[in-house]
Amino acid sequence: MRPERDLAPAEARQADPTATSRRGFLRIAGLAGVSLSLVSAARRAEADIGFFAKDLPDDKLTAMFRTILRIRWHERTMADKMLSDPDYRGYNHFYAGQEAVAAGACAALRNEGPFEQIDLVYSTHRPTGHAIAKGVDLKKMCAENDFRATGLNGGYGAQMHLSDPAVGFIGADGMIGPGPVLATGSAFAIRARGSDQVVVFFGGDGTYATPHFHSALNNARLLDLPFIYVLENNLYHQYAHYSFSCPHTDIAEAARAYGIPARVVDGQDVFQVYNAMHEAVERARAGGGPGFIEAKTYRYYNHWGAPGAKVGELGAFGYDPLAISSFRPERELRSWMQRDPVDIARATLIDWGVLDAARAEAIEAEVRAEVAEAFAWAARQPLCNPEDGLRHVFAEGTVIARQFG
Amino acid sequence: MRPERDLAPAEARQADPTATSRRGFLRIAGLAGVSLSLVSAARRAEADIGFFAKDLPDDKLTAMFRTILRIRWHERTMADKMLSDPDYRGYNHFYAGQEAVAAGACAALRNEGPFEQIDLVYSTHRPTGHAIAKGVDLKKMCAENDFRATGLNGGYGAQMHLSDPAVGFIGADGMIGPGPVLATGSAFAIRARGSDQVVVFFGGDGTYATPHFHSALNNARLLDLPFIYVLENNLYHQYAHYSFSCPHTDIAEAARAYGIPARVVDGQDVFQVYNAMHEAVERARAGGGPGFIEAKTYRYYNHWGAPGAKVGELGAFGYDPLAISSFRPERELRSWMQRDPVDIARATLIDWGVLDAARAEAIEAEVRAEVAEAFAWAARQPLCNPEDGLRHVFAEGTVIARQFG
Amino acid sequence: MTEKSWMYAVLEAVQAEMRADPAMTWIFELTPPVASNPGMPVINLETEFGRRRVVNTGIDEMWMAAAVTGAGLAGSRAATYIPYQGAGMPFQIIQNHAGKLRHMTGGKASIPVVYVIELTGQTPGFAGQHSDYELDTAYAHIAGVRTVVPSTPYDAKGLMHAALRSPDPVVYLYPAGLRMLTEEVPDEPYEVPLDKAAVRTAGGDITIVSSGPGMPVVMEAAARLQAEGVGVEAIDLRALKEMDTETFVNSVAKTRRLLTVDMSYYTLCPGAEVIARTAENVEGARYKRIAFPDAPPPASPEMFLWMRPNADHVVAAAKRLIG
Amino acid sequence: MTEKSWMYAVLEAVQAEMRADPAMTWIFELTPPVASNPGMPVINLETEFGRRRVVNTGIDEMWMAAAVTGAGLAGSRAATYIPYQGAGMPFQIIQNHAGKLRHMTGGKASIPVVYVIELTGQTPGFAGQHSDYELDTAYAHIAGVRTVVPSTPYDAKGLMHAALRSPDPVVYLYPAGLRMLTEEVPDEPYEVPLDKAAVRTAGGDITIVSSGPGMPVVMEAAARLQAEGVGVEAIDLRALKEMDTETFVNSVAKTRRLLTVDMSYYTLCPGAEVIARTAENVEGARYKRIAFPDAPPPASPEMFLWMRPNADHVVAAAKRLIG
Ligand SMILES: Cc1ncc(C[n+]2csc(CCOP(=O)(O)OP(=O)(O)O)c2C)c(N)n1
Ligand SMILES: Cc1ncc(C[n+]2csc(CCOP(=O)(O)OP(=O)(O)O)c2C)c(N)n1
Ligand SMILES: [Mg+2]
Ligand SMILES: [Mg+2]
Repeated sequence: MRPERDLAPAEARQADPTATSRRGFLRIAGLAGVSLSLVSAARRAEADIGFFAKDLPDDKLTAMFRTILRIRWHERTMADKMLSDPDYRGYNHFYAGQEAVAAGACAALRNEGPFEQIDLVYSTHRPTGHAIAKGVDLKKMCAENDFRATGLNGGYGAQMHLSDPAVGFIGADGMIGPGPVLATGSAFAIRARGSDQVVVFFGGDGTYATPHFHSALNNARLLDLPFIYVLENNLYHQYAHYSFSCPHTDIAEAARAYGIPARVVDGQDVFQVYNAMHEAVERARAGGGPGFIEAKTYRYYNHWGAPGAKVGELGAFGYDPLAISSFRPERELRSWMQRDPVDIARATLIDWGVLDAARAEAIEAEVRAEVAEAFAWAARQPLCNPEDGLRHVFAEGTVIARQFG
Repeated sequence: MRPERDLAPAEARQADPTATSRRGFLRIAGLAGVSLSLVSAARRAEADIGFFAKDLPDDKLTAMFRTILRIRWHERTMADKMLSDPDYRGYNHFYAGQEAVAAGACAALRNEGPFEQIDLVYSTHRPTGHAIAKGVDLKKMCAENDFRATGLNGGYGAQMHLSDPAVGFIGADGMIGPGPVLATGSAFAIRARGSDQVVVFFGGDGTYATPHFHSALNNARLLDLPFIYVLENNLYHQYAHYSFSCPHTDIAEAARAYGIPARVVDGQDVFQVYNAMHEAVERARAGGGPGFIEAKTYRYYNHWGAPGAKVGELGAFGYDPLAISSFRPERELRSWMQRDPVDIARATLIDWGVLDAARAEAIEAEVRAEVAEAFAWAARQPLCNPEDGLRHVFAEGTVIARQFG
Repeated sequence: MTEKSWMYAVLEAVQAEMRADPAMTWIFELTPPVASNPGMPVINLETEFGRRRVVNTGIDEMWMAAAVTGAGLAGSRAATYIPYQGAGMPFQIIQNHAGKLRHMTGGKASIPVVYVIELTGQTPGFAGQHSDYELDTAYAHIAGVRTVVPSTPYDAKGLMHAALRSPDPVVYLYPAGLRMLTEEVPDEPYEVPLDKAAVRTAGGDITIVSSGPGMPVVMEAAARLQAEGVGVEAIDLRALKEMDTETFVNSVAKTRRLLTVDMSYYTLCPGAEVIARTAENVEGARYKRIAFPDAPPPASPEMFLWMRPNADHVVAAAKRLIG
Repeated sequence: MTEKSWMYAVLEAVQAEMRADPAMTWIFELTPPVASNPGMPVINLETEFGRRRVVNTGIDEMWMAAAVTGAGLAGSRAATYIPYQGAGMPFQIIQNHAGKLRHMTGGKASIPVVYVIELTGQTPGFAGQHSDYELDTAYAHIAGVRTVVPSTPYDAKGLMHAALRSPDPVVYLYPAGLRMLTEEVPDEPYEVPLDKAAVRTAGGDITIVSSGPGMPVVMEAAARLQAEGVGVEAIDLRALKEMDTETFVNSVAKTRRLLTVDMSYYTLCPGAEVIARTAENVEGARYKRIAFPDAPPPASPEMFLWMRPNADHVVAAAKRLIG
């Protein structure tokens, strides 16, 4: 009972012997015994708020697909390394499952040019997808996550503090709450200096309950800041369902209360995300003030690291480390995996005639090679020099060692 | 062009030679040359959300009128003292003009009984009205405000930290923001121990913009706490109009966004406030969760103290200490003074046949005497013992003096 | 008496107090109040006491701290467990409200609550915002609040009982790196006083003062020094406020040498207070501090482990101070 | 050179920097950036630079601090003026974000912003939450942020220029009680370094170290002591972080007596750090601290004025330390 538009790539993959990449997923989808593609199509229609993506040139659309794949394979490769290589020290809050949000949102931004002209992105503890989508160098990011001296941030920050202002990726932040208020501050500065940049904050459903949520939205509205809050509602903050901390079904309702235009989109469909983001970015750039996008999405791994996952397989199942108040049911994960952002993007592009299945496979193969090379490069990088820990406290000089007495 | 219901008390006052108390006000109203009583009647009708007050026994209604008068004369007497007595050290954030809010809201609460059964009130930097309405001893409060050892809080706190748990007045708090979150904590404890008490937070329009506003309302809703937020929208926080910090015309809209039932009431009409409060208290007591009441009101004095005021006259005019972004126009104050909570309560009670003009005057005279005696008692009280500053840091003992080296 | 983990020992205390007082509540965020220990029943406060008393909230540590403060003001004992990532969020509420309300109200307000505040800093690789041993100073400087920091499972349980029974607000710093430590811990309730230091080893050559996460390092160093014949008086502050001045001043009056060890940033670390109090009371002693440098903890294990005080540093500094 | 009030001198610096940098912004809440001085033009930043650059916000000091931090991250210099009532609200943002971001990003983030944080404590009658000199310690303990506290109009202006030009985040503690002080202050911009103490009086008998609000008290005491023939080296720290250790250590190496004076709470007050650093470097000196007791400041003027350190206390303590 697969509708036409999804059939093509599935068929193509099955016909192509090199197409092993998504087999794990297909097997799971098969087992689950239901296809949610109809739901998908319905949702897409309902939230098809603009035609922006449909008007884009092919290369731009293909780039979004490539971004999704780069994120996906970065996450999978890193998860596999965590699981299989005892010497590997990196860790991550994996973004797999949410790729379409970062890819669609960042595709609507200005990512190249001098720092005073590009759009700025603030991210969270789950930053690798946003970093890749914004254009951070993959090799350097891999090195940073592995605490290497030549990493993106010299090994000082690692996964939770990735930052690359050169591409407008202000960066990750390990705390839940302050991110959006800091981001409104950037938007405030931008407005004050008369620039047409916009500032985007990506945050989870967990950010809703923080006191900072109110501060960020209220000030963004009062000062009409060029600020876009992309709320990735993946249903859980750590191990609690968002209904534990939020009285709204759609968190976007909370933003609307401030008079901020808000959209709820299918976060698994990169083009829906792009459309909503394009609308918000255009408005903000023109001085029309803030926007809010709630993307309904899901993470395939657990909150942190790869417990419950198996090497070579996507997703983490059955991991319940503690008797927790609220923990995601495995069935929920399986049903979300049936609406995979990679599959939806691929199917849509084939449907639109932008790609054919073979080209899609070729792109994926390129991406896998690129990712593998990034990890390999990172692993060859030097470790940090201990004494350098005393640098970068202030712009100049070093602070004094105090651990020796 | 005075409609009937307002005529009676005005006539009565003019006929009664002892009725000098409100002359200043009447003169002002006369000068302004317009009567807003029609507006008043219209507003009252619009927001006449319940009939609760109308069903109350006479003594209860009279008590509300008396509370308003006690607050009014406390504020006026204290302002006059600040202006005229150079030895007087007390200060206040005066509540005059807002009396109907405290009086109406506290009349709907349980104010007598053991601490585990009475309703709790949290107040702000502008607490004297709430304290009086909740039942705090007037004499002791006056002594506290004058830093006396036998004051309500032994002279440790004074005006901004008045507290009397014995009547459920948890107290004033000098900070804007934390009050409502602390209050939700009390409501949480009450719900956990299965009590039917309710917790009320009085806060200004300035509290809307604090990050705590979100925390308080969100948690009150999520946990269905017996918590009522009475927002006294007197249009200004310090010297800024509330539109500088709030995108809503009715701040109640913000509460509704959380799914909290909210009412906007005429804060100059004690019975409207009572009605809305009665509804919210009944709901909260029955386990129905939080409520929010926005009372539109106005303060007759400036933010702090009595600058711009004259001895024996109500209100402060023309004080503009700095070139401030936003400062209240004198005309705004004059037009609000035409809808005075004392007059509205008196006129309504006469209209309802609860009082006649003579009785109203007699009550006012009693109250004035009581207030005068409270200030006189306070002035006779001993000053504090310096060393006592080292007590009450912890429940037991004193801390060490460190100022001598 | 059973060998118990720190985590289990602490929850045992909380469970006992909640059983004794049906009004007491516990607010948590992401660390469920659950612990197990070999041979002992699983403790799960949430299932045992229900969700009215044991609440899993959103990510709002400011509210958590304010909520227990408000519970206290309403007459209920309450405690909250703030994860290390949110350890700085409740600062203003504790400093300006919990710490001041009793005094400001002339003794009328009582806040019998416990703020369990996790601190970390022992995990190389986490770093930055996820290492925050530095917050000990911020909380210890506050007036009107008792601030304690246990270093052993026994003390962790006893201090928890004392904290929950105290009429004063208590900041109970919880060094997350120590929660897997185990030792023999009595099953029944007992109190460890909120204002007494513990002398862990006796000796006449040097006094070494530390607290919480610094103590394992100090104990290792002390053992090595004692083995070499150096008499070490190792003192575990346990209470950062009110500090038990007498214990360390008496010790230094004897040893004439004071070395302090902190995982907190150097400037204004608790050791600075220990040295200052001693220097005001003892003449002619020699002093040295070991602490984390005044730099955020970097992620790279190479940098981080080099910067973090360890037993080698303590041994070497002690010898220099004596020699 | 004109006689100017502290307030005017500071706004003169801000005005000059905002004129020089059209991207620079100023966020305030209830203290409008307006000052007048006899014979000088009125300064009103809001009217001069307009409401896009100079913003009057709601009561949300956390946002104010975060907003300027974010402005800095976006490449704009920015400053915010936090009133004393909200002085604790931005703590977490400054401690965990402003202080750590440069380091955590390996030097990529730059936060050239100034947090002007008012402190009070000189007004009997206010008390409680409206007296918060204690916050100096909380901010001075943070790594990655420079914390300064001027005590004269001249320094207030020069430190403001230096702070606004610094690539590092600066917490500029603003003792509100001093803002009516006047002195001759140059009209043109000049910098007072962010890491240098000032020796206010020279003398060989005793070193007295203080900062900000403590300095007027120290200067009065020093004058009285000098008049009695006691040689006082009065040192104004100016920078709490990074502290200018050399200046006070050299002084105590000479005088062998150190008295510190703080308006902050005793435990972990800046003077504790001054004593600890000195004791680590100078042997055989004598030490004493004067500070506000570890108690919230009460409202009653009788209690408050008795508890607040004053010149009499300093004179007497200095004599005891010498005698
Ligand atoms: C202030 C603060 N409190 C707690 C944490 C611990 N923490 C890290 S991630 C997380 C959950 C975040 O959930 P959400 O915002 O939905 O993002 P997601 O993990 O789902 O991407 C929590 C509670 C934190 N980082 N910061
Ligand atoms: C956290 C904090 N910031 C600033 C202040 C200073 N302040 C005292 S009252 C006030 C205005 C409050 O306005 P509102 O809430 O409307 O109450 P109103 O004075 O109108 O009764 C401000 C800004 C404060 N007390 N606390
Ligand atoms: Mg989430
Ligand atoms: Mg107001």
